[in-house]
Amino acid sequence: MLSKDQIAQRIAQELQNNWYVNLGIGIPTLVANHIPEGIDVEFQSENGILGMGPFPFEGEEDADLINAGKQTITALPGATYFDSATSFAMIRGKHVQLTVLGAMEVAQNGDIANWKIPGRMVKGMGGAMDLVASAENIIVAMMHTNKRGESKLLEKCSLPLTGVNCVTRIVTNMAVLEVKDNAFYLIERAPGVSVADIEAATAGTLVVDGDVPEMKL
Amino acid sequence: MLSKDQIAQRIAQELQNNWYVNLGIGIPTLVANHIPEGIDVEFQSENGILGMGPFPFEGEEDADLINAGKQTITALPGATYFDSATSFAMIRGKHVQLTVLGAMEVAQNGDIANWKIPGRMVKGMGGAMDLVASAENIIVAMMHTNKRGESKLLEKCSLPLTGVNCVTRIVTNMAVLEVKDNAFYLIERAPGVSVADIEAATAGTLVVDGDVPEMKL
Amino acid sequence: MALNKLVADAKIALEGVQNDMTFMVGGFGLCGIPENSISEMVNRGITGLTCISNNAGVDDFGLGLLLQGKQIKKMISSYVGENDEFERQMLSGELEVDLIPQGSLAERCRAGGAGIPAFYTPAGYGTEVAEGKEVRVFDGKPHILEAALHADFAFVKAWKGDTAGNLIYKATAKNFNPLMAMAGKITVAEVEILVPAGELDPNQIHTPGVFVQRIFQGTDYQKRIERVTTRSKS
Amino acid sequence: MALNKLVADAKIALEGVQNDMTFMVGGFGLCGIPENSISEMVNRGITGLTCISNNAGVDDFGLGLLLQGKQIKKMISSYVGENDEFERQMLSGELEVDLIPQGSLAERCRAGGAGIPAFYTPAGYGTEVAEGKEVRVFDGKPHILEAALHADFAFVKAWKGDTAGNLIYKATAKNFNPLMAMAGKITVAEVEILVPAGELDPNQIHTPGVFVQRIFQGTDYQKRIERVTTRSKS
Repeated sequence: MLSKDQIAQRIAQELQNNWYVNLGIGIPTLVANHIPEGIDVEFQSENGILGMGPFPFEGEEDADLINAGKQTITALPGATYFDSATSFAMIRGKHVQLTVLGAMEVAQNGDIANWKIPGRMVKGMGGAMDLVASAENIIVAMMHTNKRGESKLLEKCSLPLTGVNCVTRIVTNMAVLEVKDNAFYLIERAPGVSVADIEAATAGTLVVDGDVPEMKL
Repeated sequence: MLSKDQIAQRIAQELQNNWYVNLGIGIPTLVANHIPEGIDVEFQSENGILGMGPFPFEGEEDADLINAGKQTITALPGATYFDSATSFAMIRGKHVQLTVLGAMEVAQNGDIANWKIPGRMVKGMGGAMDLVASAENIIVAMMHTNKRGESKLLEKCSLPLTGVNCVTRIVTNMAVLEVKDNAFYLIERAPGVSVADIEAATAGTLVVDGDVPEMKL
Repeated sequence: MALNKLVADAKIALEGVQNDMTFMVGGFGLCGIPENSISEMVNRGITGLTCISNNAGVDDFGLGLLLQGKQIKKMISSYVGENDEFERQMLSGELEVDLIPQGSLAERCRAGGAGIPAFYTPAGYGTEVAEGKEVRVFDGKPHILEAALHADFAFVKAWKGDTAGNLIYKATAKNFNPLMAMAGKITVAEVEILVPAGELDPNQIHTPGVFVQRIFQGTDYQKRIERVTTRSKS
Repeated sequence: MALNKLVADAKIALEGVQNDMTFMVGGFGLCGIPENSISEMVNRGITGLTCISNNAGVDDFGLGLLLQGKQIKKMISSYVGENDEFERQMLSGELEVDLIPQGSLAERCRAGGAGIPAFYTPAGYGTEVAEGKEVRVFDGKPHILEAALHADFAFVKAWKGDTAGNLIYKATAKNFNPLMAMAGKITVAEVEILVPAGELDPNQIHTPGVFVQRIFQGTDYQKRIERVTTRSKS
């Protein structure tokens, strides 16, 4: 099984040169620590920065400079700040090439749910609905199962949706999957995880086509 | 009869303190030369400046600093520059209190035509359609009659419209008129111009209510 | 001459606020929030408010202070996040909450200020957010119709401002502030640094003064950080 | 690291332009027009173009040069103004012209860049502009539905830019440039002053580099003035 940081590391392999990338809160944020050699990407945070850099050194935090997760950050050379309407113009207008975000549930038709558990928990959708409605590449970063051991890869989402037919790829602690033709296609296994393990942990339709390679990290 | 500059001078009397004002091309531009003592206004030009100042001194023209009439201008202290979408956000969003513009024809229901003579002349509407559709105060500055001596104050416009039911006040070389209840209400006469003169030069319904005072310039 | 928007302090800047009004409040989390105006709202004890703000601060700061005092009747936001009192009041039904996608919220504020009554966006299609809203397909993709937002007062915070109401924001403290500044019937701006009109470069203004009715120099900024994250120098 | 958008010159920046494409061209009159890109379009002799631009320059400069060479099939503009050749070609029917209100033109470009397929505006209601367009009443007032504009290439001119494509405009030379920069499939920016990424203050960028695909330093700017108006010092 992969650690959260390893999930991020695997997702970082998907980055392509000259992409602008939006990283959601949680595991996605860790992707920035694993940019492959020779790949230039620029990170957008939807609260209003392009060119987001690493956390500041201790004592150099600036209350006016945070990311969408409200963490203190820094800006890299060439960065820009902008208002929220311009930020979502970038997102809605498809100027950002990749969105990585977490999820509570993903369905085999690409639906995603990550903002609300009726009656129990409401975080709000923040920018997630805008992101999933417009992004052309969406990678979901999440654990394969929830805290009760139940699969998060479902035939149909049970929770209120964040977006429909939008997720194209999922990287979990167990596997890399492609979402297409109303099914989860198994692309890679985490080291030491068997196809049978993944089948057991996947509630939706899982398609296993030939030998499934192990991830390389 | 008023000169063009006197029309502008009369219109300037309508300015109220703390108004933002958009002045169209031609006679309206001259209004800026006649701001009454004790009245603070700020001029917006829709190509992207608030706080427009007078023409530059000779030799100090800046090709990057023009008004919507493409004339070189200056910026006053406190001025700002902005893009065209923001400029029309100000106009459409009713943040500009007064619009002064020219017209080829005005109808007694407040319709205005000033951008096209089919088959013969097409200047384009520029920002005029946005201005008249949203401004709450619109003063038309124009000659009472056209070059052929025909009235420009009509029952109905004959030319393609710029906007409908929008003009509230007209200042011509002959008179000040209010547009309401589907008629032109005569408010003031130009010095030396009689009510009969104005009646003769007005094709639409003219309402003359009691004594009509002469303008004070 | 530039029009003068200067008022002495938050107290004067908030003259006219009343119970049951709709307010827009700038900021993202605790970043770029109008601290002085919020304090003054708390002081005045006005209630029944509808607040349009991306978040509602944290339990004991920002709009969280107004939530604690039960001054807010309804929140229009995109994120509840880390505010437990917000979540509690919402789940218990004490507080009306209209949750909308962040990008739609930003654009709806801008639209309100720009005289655009409604626009289409793909965000939220197929979700609860789309309930009761018109759906229309453009270029093969379904979109929903979102309406402009307006407010009786908009409270924004800038870094620098001048007496003409021109504003410059700093870094990501900009966020919703410029959009809400456009959409308030009365927009109140508080700034850390106030200068006379003419001192700011007209090329660098983020919010032209035409959108601002009142400006004052704020005091005692706490500028709290929600999540201090750092790396070590070694 | 900031992404690199720098190309050597107009010739390389315009690689891929073809006959019958749709272009956006920034500027208002002759103010803030991409002179180098226009020259290169003339040089390449491409034809059948649809040009979205507020004006079409004057007879012998700006887009007027492309009109003279009959390279433009259709203009989408708000103002013909002082360009006699534009007016002549339009009246004779040689040139297709779609005249739209200036504010709608600006907002339609922005919408194209912002992923908003359509919005409502009161501008043009009851006029020729509204013909064939949906009318809807909001708050008692009729509005028309206007669609987003897109372009294969957007050509913009800025004062300063960096290698990451971040742009700063000067004075009223800003006008349509930032909006068109958002809406081009490929946006080509030419600048008077080019600096390495990192030299511009990130608070002062007007167009973030994400909207710009290619940037180059322009040469031989004429920056003609349409109407020199001055006052005397005495």
